[in-house]
Amino acid sequence: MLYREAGDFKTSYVEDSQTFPIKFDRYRYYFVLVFAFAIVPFVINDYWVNAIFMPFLIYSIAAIGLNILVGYCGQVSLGTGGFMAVGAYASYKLMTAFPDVNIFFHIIAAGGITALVGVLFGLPSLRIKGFYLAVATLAAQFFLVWLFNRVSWFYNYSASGQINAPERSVFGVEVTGANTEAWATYLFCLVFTVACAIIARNLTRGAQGRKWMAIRDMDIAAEIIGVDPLKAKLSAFAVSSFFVGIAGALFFAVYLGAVEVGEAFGIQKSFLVLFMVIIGGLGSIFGSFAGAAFLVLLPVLLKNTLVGALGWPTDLAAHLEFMIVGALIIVFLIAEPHGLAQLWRVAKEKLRLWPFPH
Amino acid sequence: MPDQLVFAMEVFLNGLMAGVLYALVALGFVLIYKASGIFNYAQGVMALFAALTLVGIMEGQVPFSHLINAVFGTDVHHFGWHMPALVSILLTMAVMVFLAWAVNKLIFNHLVNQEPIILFMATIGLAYFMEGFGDIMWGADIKKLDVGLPQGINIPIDETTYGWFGYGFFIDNLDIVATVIAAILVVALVIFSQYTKQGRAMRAVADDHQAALSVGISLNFIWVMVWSLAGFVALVAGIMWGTKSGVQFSLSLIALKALPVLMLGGFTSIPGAIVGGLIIGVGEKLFEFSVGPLIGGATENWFAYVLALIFLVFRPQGLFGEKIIERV
Amino acid sequence: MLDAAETQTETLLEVNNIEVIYNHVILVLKGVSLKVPKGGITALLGGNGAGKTTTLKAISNLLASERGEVTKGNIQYRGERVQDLNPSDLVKKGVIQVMEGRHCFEHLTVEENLLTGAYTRGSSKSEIDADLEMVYNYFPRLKERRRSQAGYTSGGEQQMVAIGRALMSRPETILLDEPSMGLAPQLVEQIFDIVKSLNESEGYTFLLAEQNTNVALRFAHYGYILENGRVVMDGPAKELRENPDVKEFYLGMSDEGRKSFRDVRSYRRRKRWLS
Amino acid sequence: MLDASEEGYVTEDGRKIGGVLMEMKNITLRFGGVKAITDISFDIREGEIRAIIGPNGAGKSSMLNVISGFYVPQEGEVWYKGKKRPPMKPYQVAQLGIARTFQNIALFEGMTVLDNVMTGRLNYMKTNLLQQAFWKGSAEKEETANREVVEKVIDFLEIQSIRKTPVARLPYGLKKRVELARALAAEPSLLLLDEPMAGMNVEEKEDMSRFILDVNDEFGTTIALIEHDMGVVMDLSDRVVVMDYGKKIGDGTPSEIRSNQAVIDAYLGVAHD
Amino acid sequence: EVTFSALSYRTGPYAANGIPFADGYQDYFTLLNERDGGIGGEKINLVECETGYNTEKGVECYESTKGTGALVYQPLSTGITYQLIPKATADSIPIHSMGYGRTSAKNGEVFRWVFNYPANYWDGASIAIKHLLDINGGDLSGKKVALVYHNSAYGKEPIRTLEELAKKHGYELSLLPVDHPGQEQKSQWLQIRRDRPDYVLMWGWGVMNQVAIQEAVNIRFPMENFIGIWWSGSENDVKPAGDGANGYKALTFHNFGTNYPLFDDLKTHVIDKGLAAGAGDQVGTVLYNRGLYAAMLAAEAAKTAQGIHGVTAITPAQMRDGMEALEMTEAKMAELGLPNFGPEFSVSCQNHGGNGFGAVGQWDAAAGEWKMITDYMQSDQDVLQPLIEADSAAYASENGITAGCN
Ligand SMILES: Nc1ncnc2c1ncn2[C@@H]1O[C@H](COP(=O)(O)OP(=O)(O)OP(=O)(O)O)[C@@H](O)[C@H]1O
Ligand SMILES: Nc1ncnc2c1ncn2[C@@H]1O[C@H](COP(=O)(O)OP(=O)(O)OP(=O)(O)O)[C@@H](O)[C@H]1O
Ligand SMILES: CC(C)C[C@H](N)C(=O)O
Ligand SMILES: [Mg+2]
Ligand SMILES: [Mg+2]
Repeated sequence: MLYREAGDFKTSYVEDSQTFPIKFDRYRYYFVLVFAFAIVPFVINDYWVNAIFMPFLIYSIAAIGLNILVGYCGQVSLGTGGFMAVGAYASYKLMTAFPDVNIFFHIIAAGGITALVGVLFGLPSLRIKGFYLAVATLAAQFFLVWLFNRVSWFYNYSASGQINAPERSVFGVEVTGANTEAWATYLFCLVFTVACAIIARNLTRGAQGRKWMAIRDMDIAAEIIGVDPLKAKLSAFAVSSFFVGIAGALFFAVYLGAVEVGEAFGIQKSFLVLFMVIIGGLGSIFGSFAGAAFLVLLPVLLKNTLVGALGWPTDLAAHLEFMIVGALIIVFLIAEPHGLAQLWRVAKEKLRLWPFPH
Repeated sequence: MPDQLVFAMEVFLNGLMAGVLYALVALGFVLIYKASGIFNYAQGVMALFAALTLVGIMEGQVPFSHLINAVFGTDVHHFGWHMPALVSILLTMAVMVFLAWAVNKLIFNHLVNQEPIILFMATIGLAYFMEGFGDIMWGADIKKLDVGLPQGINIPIDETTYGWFGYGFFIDNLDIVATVIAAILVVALVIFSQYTKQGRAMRAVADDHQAALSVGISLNFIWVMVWSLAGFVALVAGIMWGTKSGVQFSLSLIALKALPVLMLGGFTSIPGAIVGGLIIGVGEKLFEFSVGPLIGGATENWFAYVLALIFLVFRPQGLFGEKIIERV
Repeated sequence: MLDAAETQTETLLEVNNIEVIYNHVILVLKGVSLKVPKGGITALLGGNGAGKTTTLKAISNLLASERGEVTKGNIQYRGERVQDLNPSDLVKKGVIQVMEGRHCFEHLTVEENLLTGAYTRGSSKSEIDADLEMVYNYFPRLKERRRSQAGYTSGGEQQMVAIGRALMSRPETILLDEPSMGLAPQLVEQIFDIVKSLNESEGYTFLLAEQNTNVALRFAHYGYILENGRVVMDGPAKELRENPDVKEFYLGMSDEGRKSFRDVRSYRRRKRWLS
Repeated sequence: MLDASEEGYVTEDGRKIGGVLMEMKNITLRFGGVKAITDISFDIREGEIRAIIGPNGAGKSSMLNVISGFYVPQEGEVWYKGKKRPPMKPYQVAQLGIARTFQNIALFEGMTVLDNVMTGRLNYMKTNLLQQAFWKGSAEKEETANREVVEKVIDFLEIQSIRKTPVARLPYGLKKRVELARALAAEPSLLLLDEPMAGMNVEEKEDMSRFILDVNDEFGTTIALIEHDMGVVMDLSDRVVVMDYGKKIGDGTPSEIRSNQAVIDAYLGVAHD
Repeated sequence: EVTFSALSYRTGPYAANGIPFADGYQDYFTLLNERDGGIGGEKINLVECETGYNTEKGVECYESTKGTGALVYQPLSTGITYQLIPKATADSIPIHSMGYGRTSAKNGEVFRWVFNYPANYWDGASIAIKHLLDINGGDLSGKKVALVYHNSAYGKEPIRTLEELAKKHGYELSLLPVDHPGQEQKSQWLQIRRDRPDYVLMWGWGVMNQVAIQEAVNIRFPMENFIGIWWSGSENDVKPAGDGANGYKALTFHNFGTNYPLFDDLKTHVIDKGLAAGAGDQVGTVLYNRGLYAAMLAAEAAKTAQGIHGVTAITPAQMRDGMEALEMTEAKMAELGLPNFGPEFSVSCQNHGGNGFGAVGQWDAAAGEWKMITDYMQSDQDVLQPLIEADSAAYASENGITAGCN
């Protein structure tokens, strides 16, 4: 019995409803946190931060956000790219308009603005459901991208329509602009990611989360037992967009430093984040991380092995990469349709019984 | 001196034609959705793959030549034949049927009775796979596709309208062909799905996989059939769009133009695809013509979606979609 | 018509010691064996979660689609192993299942639903029309609602659709899963009467899973009682009806006859076969 | 011996039934051409168990849906606690203290039993989004307080052992019980049950009956019950409404109904024991 | 050993254009290795990395290859260039965005590590107008010019210049944006058909080019009045439209074809040895030649750097000095086997963009090849210089850079 939970008794409801009720899990979680905060920053270099950790952390935030909407509240959205753009452009406008305010607040405010926009575009969800809604949110995606491309006020009238993140620092350490240190940007993103994950977890384990899930699982029944669908759906859009906005702001300001809306926040981004959520596991915070890791890390890993280690031509490798990612998605699905998170859960269940088969 | 109204008429007609081209792509989605409840994300890639295969066969390209050359150090590219268009189309269709069979055998057979979102996800995997596969098989360069369809301005229409308004309308011959083909396809498909035993079985499968199995409907057969049909529609769409812009990766992105059409017409309705296409085509072209210049143009992408959204608010299942049954 | 005493007839369907696991971890059937004689009505009884549905699905090969699998034992129809067939081949062999919970095709009309039942048949249109008439004869209510989408019919109407649909395949053996669920009493009687008459006049063989033990034992010839994935008792229906344990747990009778549901409050069950 | 006075009456076994809690006046409901309910009136009194019976497709479930506010009748009025109820959204009806179960189980399949039952308490949980985001403090306190109520319901219905199981995996009968638990967790003043015992064997029906009676007794909850098992209906209910093809064909005590010829013809078939 | 990186794209929506460029870039270095044993005796190590024209992958590529000591980056995407400008500046690695990227990077006093010689988008806009002036006897007043552009940072680049030039020359400019990917351009071309502009300019990339040219053919717009930027002027763009595309014009800053001594060397040392990059079927296409040209400029800069610093294994910082001192003369090019292949230009600290020379090419559908129809001409420096000053000054102030050499 590799994985234990027997003998782990709870004596209060508070203990029972904590995030990791099982000791083994809890310790592993603390270990990961300590490792991420206290060890990684010392050993990390530019490549790891810029090519792996930052995209992973930032996409995780976006995936958590989208998971709240899709996985918890059941409202499929393909507007993520557009909402990330709102976060990015909001943070850009705030950073340039209020250079003296700490960027930390800019990013949170950018999340807030995105939440408002999200609510606005969430309104149709009251009538429209399922894939229809998904396609309807594409309206948000395309409209927002068009808007940011069109109205030069958003990019401070620069000639090319690109926005560039000015240099900003937190506690005197630069986190945006050209002269950042790897560990600083890493920690900055990590703080946001961890905070978002904890908030998401809190929201989903309590009354709010249950409202969302009730709407997801059966909206009519939910309404009949007393869930106001308007409030539940719009709050999901708001919270989700808040996270997605933060992700967009970090994506622009800390990660890329310069973006062009159509390229960075196009429809592909919406699909990418949705894929992360679905592959990771709908309705699971852990799944959001798993999905982000899968789609950020796997291609890099594949590329490094195929091109780096095996010396294949880059194009063959790139094509093969697509094929492998696609095939893996299908293989995982057939093994476990409910995403990586569920795969993990089933594995745990088996470990718990191990070495007995049932 | 032609006035705005005449221009608007020309734009309107062209909108109709554009709409038909969108509808051709949308049809593929509808077919699969209707028969399995699967939203087939890979439809666009299938169109690309079909077109690539068609060109490859016509030009006698050696499949996987790049891979073969890389592995074996050979230098093969062409078989050196030129296949007539019709034969190539038939051969391509055979390839698409094989693809349908493989997709069913390897993927959906294992995912019977799963929720729509999971089936959707499988098509994502499929799309990724085929994107890489198509490129490895046929190469990523631009290919010219010419199966002998007429293209360019239609002179008689140009001249007639010139006679009427003093301004000749521009209607592309290719669009006219597309319209005819789309009309035939839609009529045939409607008859098939509404009035035949297989069509009925197909709709039954979409409602409830297990129940369909329990009455003896073979999911395998239905799905292979439908994916083949969708492959055929993808081939037609691939030919039209490939003739327009050459066969290349971007062809897979035409799927995006089909989505607003789908949601406006309804995911489950074959006539809906055509009507939706027409409304979207006309709507976006007229909007771009009238309002576009005032707000800086390039409005078509978002306007199509906004238009569809407005329709949906009034009819959440699309114009012709099956009513969403809500009961407790 | 088969008499309960007559046990020597040909066995049509035989389930030998099967074990079923869902999702690779959940063991549900722990060795179930049963025999369905040709031309008989065999009842499968048992409480919630006993494994009745699972047994039926194992027979009709619908488990795969629920991520379940038969890991041990075998299932034979006419002495031929049928476990590896796909469901549609089984239907062609004459075994059809009416699934628990109705499972109508919501978006198809009532009539289209019935027609899908004839999917595997190569029969002519007139034959099928005749059968359609037959179903409408059994269930006049369906005729009234033939043009409505099945999704909008009431629970009972959907049950009728499901049964009628199965009849349309002109089967030899029908697996009925909880046909009485949600039906009004006189309709329950009616459906069982139909079962009986199909059995007697057309020679259909039935295997039915039922909670409504009372009715089931009245119509069946032979019964199996399932508990916790095991057969705990079997015997001719008459004998089962007389068994004191069955009487108490499944028929709600005490020695003094039927007890009122009002009186169950203080009452606690005394024993189980297994626990 | 029904004394239908304003103040209520006393049942055979000595329970006190109060005044009218809910009254349906001349309800008519149509779906396109289909008339599901035609001009039906009846009332439900405080503390009673009121059964609604009738053949399949008679419109019983539709009637519950009208009470829940999910269907809006074309004609008629709904009176609740002495006041005419204005047009309302279903969730507002729920907030009035009306809870229910569904004919085709409508549990939230993606959640555990505990979470499902907790959804019954949603109307009592008032912390805002921000408080919940930070959890520690008011949100946690509220959660714990409501959890205690829920645990009582769970104990009451004897489903402790499956608390953490996802409901999708439960057998039918247990699902029905969880649904009841969810409804009870809302501490409703009116509980609507749509065929709570379909698909159960006698033993399980007995359990369910016990729960229903206990709820009615211990919490004084008023219950409206749809059921096809005449044994259950006759034994449990105080008064019965009979519907057929959307029309009311009978209303009275079980014994009155049992001998009502129209009811026998349309529904019972044979006179039940 | 010296290392060069190639951020290429052989996949994705722009693969068809990325492949020939990448092949040309790679083949030239292979040639140097095979024929000369590298540059100044140092073998060349080329690390290729696939970006798919995607900015994030571009960043990943940059980060993963910068550790290899790559001397210069050629991202082949305006988007990725913007991304890399601050990063490369911080890392002290030069970028060469040849004929794309941020135009004001021409001002080397602000953009110390970025080079965009021999020409940039504003040069392109100006040269196109100059060509129109030439064929109109120096007068464009009252003429209508339409710009069909990729609705992105790249496509918007020429707008400001064209507006300035419109003021100066009195033509009327109309703007027609096309969204990525550009498969559907009915509206734009119907509008062109109605408005009957005298000339259409195009800033397109990928499928947008093919569709635009096809639509122009369809509405029978006179092809000789249709001029594309150098990224809208490859065989890929015109071939799908068949004979109708005959006469279509596009700008260029290097010559076409294989009629140069260098290509003979290429054949003997690379192609015949089976060392050609990719499928080896792109030799001599426009974009292949451009890749080749880019590699040649990189190699020449490296040689210059070796000369300046007296070491052969140069560092990126030394490479920068070489680029800043680069001088391309006709003599040098002839010596390299590419006589009259590109314009003459020189780079300095103040001027990272060369002299802004470009020419016009025209598609000959019958022969299936591009032909130069003008000499190299210089862009309108009077108009462009102030724009560049203004834009780079803005960047400098935003990012706290003090302009200057050293
Ligand atoms: N798809 C599934 N995945 C996991 N467990 C399942 C699945 N289907 C059924 N089970 C479990 O198998 C057991 C037997 O279920 P089954 O449906 O066969 O019972 P039943 O006898 O038909 O009960 P009921 O009378 O309630 O219909 C139950 O404990 C149930 O939870
Ligand atoms: N949303 C709806 N749209 C159309 N028709 C409906 C709808 N809801 C119910 N009906 C119809 O109204 C009639 C009454 O249905 P209802 O579900 O109320 O019956 P019921 O009395 O509950 O029957 P059962 O005992 O079978 O559940 C049925 O004929 C049904 O088809
Ligand atoms: C070859 C590319 C650099 C051209 C491209 N459209 C760009 O400027 O981004
Ligand atoms: Mg069952
Ligand atoms: Mg009902």
